[in-house]
Amino acid sequence: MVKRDQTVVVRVGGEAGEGTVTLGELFTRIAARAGLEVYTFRTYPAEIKGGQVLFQTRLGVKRVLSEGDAADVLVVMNKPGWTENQRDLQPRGVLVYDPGAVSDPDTQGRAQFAIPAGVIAQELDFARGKNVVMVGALTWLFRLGLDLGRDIVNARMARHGDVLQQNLKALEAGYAYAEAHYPAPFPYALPLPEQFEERLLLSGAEALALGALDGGCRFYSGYPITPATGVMEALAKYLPAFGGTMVQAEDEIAAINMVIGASFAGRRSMTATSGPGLSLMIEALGMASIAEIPIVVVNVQRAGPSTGLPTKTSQGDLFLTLYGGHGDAPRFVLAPDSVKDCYYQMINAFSLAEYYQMPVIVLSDQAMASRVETMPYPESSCGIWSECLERQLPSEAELAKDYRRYRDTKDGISSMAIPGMTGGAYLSESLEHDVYGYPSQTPENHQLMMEKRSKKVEAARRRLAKWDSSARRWGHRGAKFGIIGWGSTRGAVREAMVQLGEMGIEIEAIYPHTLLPMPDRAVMEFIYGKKAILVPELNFSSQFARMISHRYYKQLDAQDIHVHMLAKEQGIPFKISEIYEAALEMVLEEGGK
Amino acid sequence: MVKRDQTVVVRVGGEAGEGTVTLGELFTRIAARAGLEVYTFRTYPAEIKGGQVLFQTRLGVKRVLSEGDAADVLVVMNKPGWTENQRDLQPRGVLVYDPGAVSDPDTQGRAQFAIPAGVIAQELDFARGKNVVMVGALTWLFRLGLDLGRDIVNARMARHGDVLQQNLKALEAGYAYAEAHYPAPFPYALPLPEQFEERLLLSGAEALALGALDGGCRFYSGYPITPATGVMEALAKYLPAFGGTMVQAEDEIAAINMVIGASFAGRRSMTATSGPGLSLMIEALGMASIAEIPIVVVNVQRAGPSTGLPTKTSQGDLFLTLYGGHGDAPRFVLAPDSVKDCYYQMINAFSLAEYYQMPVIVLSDQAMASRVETMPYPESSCGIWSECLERQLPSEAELAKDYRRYRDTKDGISSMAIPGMTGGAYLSESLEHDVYGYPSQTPENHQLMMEKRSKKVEAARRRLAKWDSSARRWGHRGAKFGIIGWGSTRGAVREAMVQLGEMGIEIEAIYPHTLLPMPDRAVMEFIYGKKAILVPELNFSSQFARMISHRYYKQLDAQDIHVHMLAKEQGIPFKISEIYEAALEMVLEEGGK
Amino acid sequence: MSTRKAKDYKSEVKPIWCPGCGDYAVLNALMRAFAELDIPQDTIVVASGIGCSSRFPAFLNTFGIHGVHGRPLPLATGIKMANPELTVVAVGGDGDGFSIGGGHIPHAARRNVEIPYIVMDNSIYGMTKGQASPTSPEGIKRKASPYGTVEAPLNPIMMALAYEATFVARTFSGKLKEMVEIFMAAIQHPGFAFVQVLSPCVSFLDTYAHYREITAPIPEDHDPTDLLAAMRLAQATETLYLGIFRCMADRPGYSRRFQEIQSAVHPMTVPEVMDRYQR
Amino acid sequence: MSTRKAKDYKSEVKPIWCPGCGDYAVLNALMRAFAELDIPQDTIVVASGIGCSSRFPAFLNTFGIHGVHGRPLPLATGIKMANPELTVVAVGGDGDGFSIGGGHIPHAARRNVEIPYIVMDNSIYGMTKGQASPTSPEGIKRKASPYGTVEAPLNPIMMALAYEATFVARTFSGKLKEMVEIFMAAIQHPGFAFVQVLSPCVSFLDTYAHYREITAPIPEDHDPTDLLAAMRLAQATETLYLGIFRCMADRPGYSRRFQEIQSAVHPMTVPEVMDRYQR
Ligand SMILES: Cc1ncc(C[n+]2csc(CCOP(=O)(O)OP(=O)(O)O)c2C)c(N)n1
Ligand SMILES: Cc1ncc(C[n+]2csc(CCOP(=O)(O)OP(=O)(O)O)c2C)c(N)n1
Ligand code: SF4
Ligand code: SF4
Ligand SMILES: [Mg+2]
Ligand SMILES: [Mg+2]
Repeated sequence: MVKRDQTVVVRVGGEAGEGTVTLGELFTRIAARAGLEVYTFRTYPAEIKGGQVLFQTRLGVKRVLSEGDAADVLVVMNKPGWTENQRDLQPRGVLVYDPGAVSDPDTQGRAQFAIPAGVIAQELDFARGKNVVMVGALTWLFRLGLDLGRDIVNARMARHGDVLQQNLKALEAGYAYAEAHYPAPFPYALPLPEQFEERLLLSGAEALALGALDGGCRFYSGYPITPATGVMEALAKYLPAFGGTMVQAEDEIAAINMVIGASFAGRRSMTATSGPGLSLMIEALGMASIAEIPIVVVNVQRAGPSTGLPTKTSQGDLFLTLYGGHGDAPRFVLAPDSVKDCYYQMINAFSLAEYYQMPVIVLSDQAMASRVETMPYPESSCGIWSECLERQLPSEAELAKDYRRYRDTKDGISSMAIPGMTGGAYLSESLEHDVYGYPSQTPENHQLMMEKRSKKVEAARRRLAKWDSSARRWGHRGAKFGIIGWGSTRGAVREAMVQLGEMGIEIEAIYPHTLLPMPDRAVMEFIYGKKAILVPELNFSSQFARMISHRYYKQLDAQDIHVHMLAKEQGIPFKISEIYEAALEMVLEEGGK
Repeated sequence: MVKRDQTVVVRVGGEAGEGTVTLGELFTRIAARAGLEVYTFRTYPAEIKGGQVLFQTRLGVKRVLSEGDAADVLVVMNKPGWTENQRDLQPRGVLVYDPGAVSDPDTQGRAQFAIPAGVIAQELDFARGKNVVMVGALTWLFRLGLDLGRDIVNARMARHGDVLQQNLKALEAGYAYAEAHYPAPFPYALPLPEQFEERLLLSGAEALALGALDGGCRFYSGYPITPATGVMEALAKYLPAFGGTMVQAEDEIAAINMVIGASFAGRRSMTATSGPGLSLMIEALGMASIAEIPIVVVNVQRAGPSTGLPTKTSQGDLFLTLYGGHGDAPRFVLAPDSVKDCYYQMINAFSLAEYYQMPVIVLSDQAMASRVETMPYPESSCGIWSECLERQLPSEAELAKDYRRYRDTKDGISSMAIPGMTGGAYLSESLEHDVYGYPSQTPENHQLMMEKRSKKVEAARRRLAKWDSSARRWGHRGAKFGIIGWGSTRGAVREAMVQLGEMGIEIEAIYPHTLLPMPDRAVMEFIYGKKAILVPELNFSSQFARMISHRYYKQLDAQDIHVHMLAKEQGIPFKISEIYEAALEMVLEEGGK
Repeated sequence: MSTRKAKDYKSEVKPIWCPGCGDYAVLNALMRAFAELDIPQDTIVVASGIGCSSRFPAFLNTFGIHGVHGRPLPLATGIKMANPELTVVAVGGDGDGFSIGGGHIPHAARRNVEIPYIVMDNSIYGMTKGQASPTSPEGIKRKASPYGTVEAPLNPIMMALAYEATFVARTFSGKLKEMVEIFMAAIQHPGFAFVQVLSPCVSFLDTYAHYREITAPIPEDHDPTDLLAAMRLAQATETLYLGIFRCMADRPGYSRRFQEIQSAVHPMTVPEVMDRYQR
Repeated sequence: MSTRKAKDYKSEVKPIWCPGCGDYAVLNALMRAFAELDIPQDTIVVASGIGCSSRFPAFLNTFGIHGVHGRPLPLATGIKMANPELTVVAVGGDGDGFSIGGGHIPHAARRNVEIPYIVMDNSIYGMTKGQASPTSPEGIKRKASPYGTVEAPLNPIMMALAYEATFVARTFSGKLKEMVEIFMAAIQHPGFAFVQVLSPCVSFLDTYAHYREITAPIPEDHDPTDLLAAMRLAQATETLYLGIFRCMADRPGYSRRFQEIQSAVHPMTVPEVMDRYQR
């Protein structure tokens, strides 16, 4: 049995059409129900149905930070599942396999657990159920308890009413077979906690949706796009229960314009999309910016450019998000770095959008949106990681006389009347406009309004400097080496840092959660005194590293801090080892720890 | 009479509906025909028809560099024409006015030339002709010759057949009135050159269109948008005469996709648009990038964001142009800096697009597109300012067997088969693809293809380093103070530098013509040894200055060169004095010349 | 009886339109319709795109939103869904609506969202100085079509009918009274109401005289629930029929449908949603 | 006689489609039509958008362009105008064509550009795993519409007729022979040819049996030049008629029209153009 502070990586390889993903998901849920923390990852085949997939789940008694690299337990349901994954089975790992699919795999001495899932399923007259047979076997091997297994199968497969009983039988048969043939303790079974706090088991997409609900979102319009569709599906389900509405639009341009309309009419509103959709929304983003209409746009990044690799992950949309707009169109950009953070940053996104009357883009990515993680129940929606701010409505006095929607103010924020408010009627303009909203073309007015809008960014920068959540920092305070990253690479970075720590290498990391405005003070404090920093990111042109080295060039240069870029654009997340090695290399190059 | 090396600024103020712009244009053309160099500027009223306009034309015997600041001659056709422009009449300037519109203007001692254009026109029973009466008067005052005036009216007003005679009479009457009442030499008449080379009189939009024709453009699709429509109109006229086609699309998305289709099918193809349209084209730009299809997109910038100020000028789309795309989607960006340069850069744009099989964006702006300039006849289309490159087609050997459209090569350029070529059939893909064009999702292939595409940018960077046209440099070689700018601000900068030179201040300027890839060597050479550089630009957030100071921070910092930002976003061009003052301030701040 | 007058809906902004532009009549007619129906200014939102016609909301005293080119329908849909109590009117031009925005009409129609959509169709791009629009007559010569256009004009009424819009009407700037009536009916219609207004552009394609000649009221015996009959009327191009081609009030509107869903669903709190995701 | 066989048009790429997907039949039918017409592979371009159906060009041995979502028609138009000699076919799905790309169809129709446009209509978004599409039946429940959709389906045939497309047809993946014939006619049509293929998605909305039941050939006596008669047939939803609703070959195609303009215009050189701008 492994130790309490260890984690176990279970990888399943098999055909998508044959329930491989379901296998992984059921097993993950049973493990989570048993009190373990989980963190998953999966690949997507090119085929619409069928094709080879890999489902990986990492289990731990304590919080799991990433999906892990090498597999401790490899579960194989077909031949390619073995050939494609064998090199990733760690030296002391074990193989669990269906001997009907792979005969006599050469595991070079590693332990083997043969589960004839196909045969067992056939005996039950339920050939399709071989994946659930395997779930049963794993439930035994990991000693998760048959009852829990039954609960999960009951809950997850209820919709397929007639086959539920067959699935339960398959589970039991797999369990019984494994119990009978492998009674010895399983080397990778984790000690199950006797008591544990309740946890949520959420995908990143679901976390974004739930955070949005908590942030007060009541209108959603979107157009289906991989990998963002999950956000729409979750909100389609729950919004009506909150008196809200989800409209499937005819395209992304319609979606964002509906969102603008709904927000203009007083509702907290959002859309979610991915690269191609975001590109189509650029024009309307500028409209939200100039007309000062609060909207939230989630961009679940996938690998690009163009249609690119729709089911693969990337962080390649950073520049588009920061700079994509004709003219100078201010906006905010947030970057959650874990499933849990997706939840909180959505609350922040709505706070910032509403308070500053601006478009806010939340950057997630395919890997973070589709993986499932256990996370603690969120604290009250306005807790340490988020602040709840409201849209400023006009006072009665303002409405009573000469209401000026775009009044210039110290922080650029002017009150926004909502249709239906007596005395509030005004024109919301995509043209440059005067304080009333009426078109104006004078040089003086244009400059005034450009300044008004940009003052809001500066005001937000000041506020965000006080937010804990605007940047997260961990590791050895004051270490000579640093890592600056953003978004979903955080898990691999954290784990690599643990390993580096074990090697005696002190290192510290910072992950800004707002990329626009950047939490400059926090970053500059972090940089201070460093010898070198590593900037890992999943894109081709080192967008973030360029932004960091440009933005802080004075500090970096004055103190002779070297920036090491680590860019990877292959459609897949970082391996822990890639971060580890790059950090090690940085340390060595810079003359050791 | 003014001197040969001086210029004269003539400003006309009046109602748009009453032919004020026609007045300015006719006068400009007569002056040009008389051998003078001209450079114009005009404003646009908010109203669709009518409204107050200002038309400015600057005349010189030598090349005129900008529209100039204060007026030497103010021509006033209505009351606001006087009240709105009087402060811009220089102390020794003169007023030419219709006393029927403004009675007894207080010119504080400056000379007045009253021309009762309205009354004269009414006497001719042709009230509408008062603007042409004024043209006649100006033709006398500037001693341009009545015959020339007749020629121009004949040529420009031929279309309005029946009123042509009336217009000619109006011209003559105005001429006669002025001759009779103001026989003394006019203080701002320029010495007319006796011999002069033939010149073209082109608007920036026309220059873009003619350059495109010369660059081999044979397909255009676009959607009307101010201030880019002129490009479409010129090409609509001429393309059929070159066997080409201009399709007015239903929107910008259709336009750019048609352009992609036409280029895929083997034609040099382009579109032109402005900010809102470019924002809509971002998705398809990425498609051209990943599928490696040569296209040229002209962006005639207007003041933004969103619908913004459609008839006002700006350089606010730089960031969108450089960074606007999801994923890393390589492209080129060119920035002509004069009407003449618009011509040449279009040839370069097609060369780069075709040779490197990439999207090329050409950045112009409202001021440069709508103004009219005299320019020398272009030298042969592939002269010093441009290189003529062709699309690489597959060899017979390649086509004979196993043609690989996206073969990886040293410089990333692979041959492109054209539909109709036997053996050339391939798939052009917006998904990531393998060397044949077929979709591929593997990490290795994605990385390979990202590298292939980016190699083309590096290859172009190497080539461009050898182009004279990739950056233009002038002023005192090796001066301690520099100006780096781009695009249409060049005229004002050149003139300010002349004035600074007269003050004994040595200064040098560089204007890169390719902004992506940047001509780094030229810029770094330029920077070398400077004390400070001024970066003037027409946008709010100092986009270019940020790019320059970020990109060259090592050089700037190492040599302690200070970057002075001069950003203006008011919808109007720089005044010469603004550049002059900012440069002077830089010099003083940095401890004098 | 109505307490509000047409002029009570007027803003201080002077229209930028050319003297004689058809859009003035549309503005007057809509203000009158609002007044007749006595709708409080602050409960009205007029959403538009970009174009001469789309400048509309600035001249009104109601809430207005002047969006980007071609998107008045998505804007209006968002507004209506956010607050179904509001009177939401979408307006725009033929370029805005049938060219760049043409993809949105079928969807507004199939949603049957409770919005009158008034298209001021002058068969030209006025704002950008006279290019051919999707409804321009074939062969029209302009700077951008010096050899004459070769595209056939679209038939907006036929299109709206093909989308099965539940209210489809045509009117003409030269007929103020009829226009007011049609606008009133469109505003009161409990679904998507498509109104084409023949609204001449005196500067770039003056069609007043032509329309005066060839327009005629829809025959009295026309049954506005008969789709094919409406299509037959729409097919006529020698005579342009004015009036209500189609009116079907039986299909509930989009915001109504969502309200039904909302009231059928059990209300939830965020913690209740979370419990569904308990591991 | 044709020297080419259907299989000569096949690429080496194995379709990613689910077994049983209606799109296989469309692929086969188009290859057969190409073969029957004996069109050289290298003179054909197939342009598509994004979706299961839009993966089409990869499975062919011809030139292909797999563009962005919803834009096969602009792509194909550009190709055809650049080189009218080519056989250019646009293909896509119902989401691609009627949702995001819906704004392009009226314009392709009014241009009458010589392109067959084959829409594989499965009334669902296949690629993104089963959301409702513009032609989905009302009330359909999916993850993105858990309470059932409230939008009415569009009628693509009626729409194409309203746009006065000069060729409008419907066919069904279950009728290979008829499909081949319609594709041949569409390819040979000298203008825009709109073809709706009922092509079931076996994974997210299996309609094979349903379509087998409710489809019927267009009555033999139908006059394909009679627009209103075609609309009457298109209006029927209890019976889905298969065949050619409309065919008008008298209007010259778009690239023809431009060729006419080109030959009427005097050819020019760049210096000649410049001379027009001499000061
Ligand atoms: C995305 C975008 N493309 C183009 C334009 C330029 N534009 C402004 S108005 C207009 C056409 C307006 O025509 P229409 O809708 O018929 O209105 P009208 O002026 O005739 O009333 C165009 C193309 C724009 N503002 N935005
Ligand atoms: C701009 C953009 N938005 C959304 C998507 C995601 N997407 C891919 S295919 C598709 C729908 C395809 O439906 P359909 O055209 O009916 O094709 P089918 O898969 O049913 O054959 C969508 C929405 C995309 N690729 N690009
Ligand atoms: S240009 Fe035409 S549409 Fe525009 S305001 Fe003038 S008359 Fe009206
Ligand atoms: S999901 Fe549907 S449309 Fe897509 S390949 Fe499968 S059956 Fe065909
Ligand atoms: Mg119009
Ligand atoms: Mg479909």
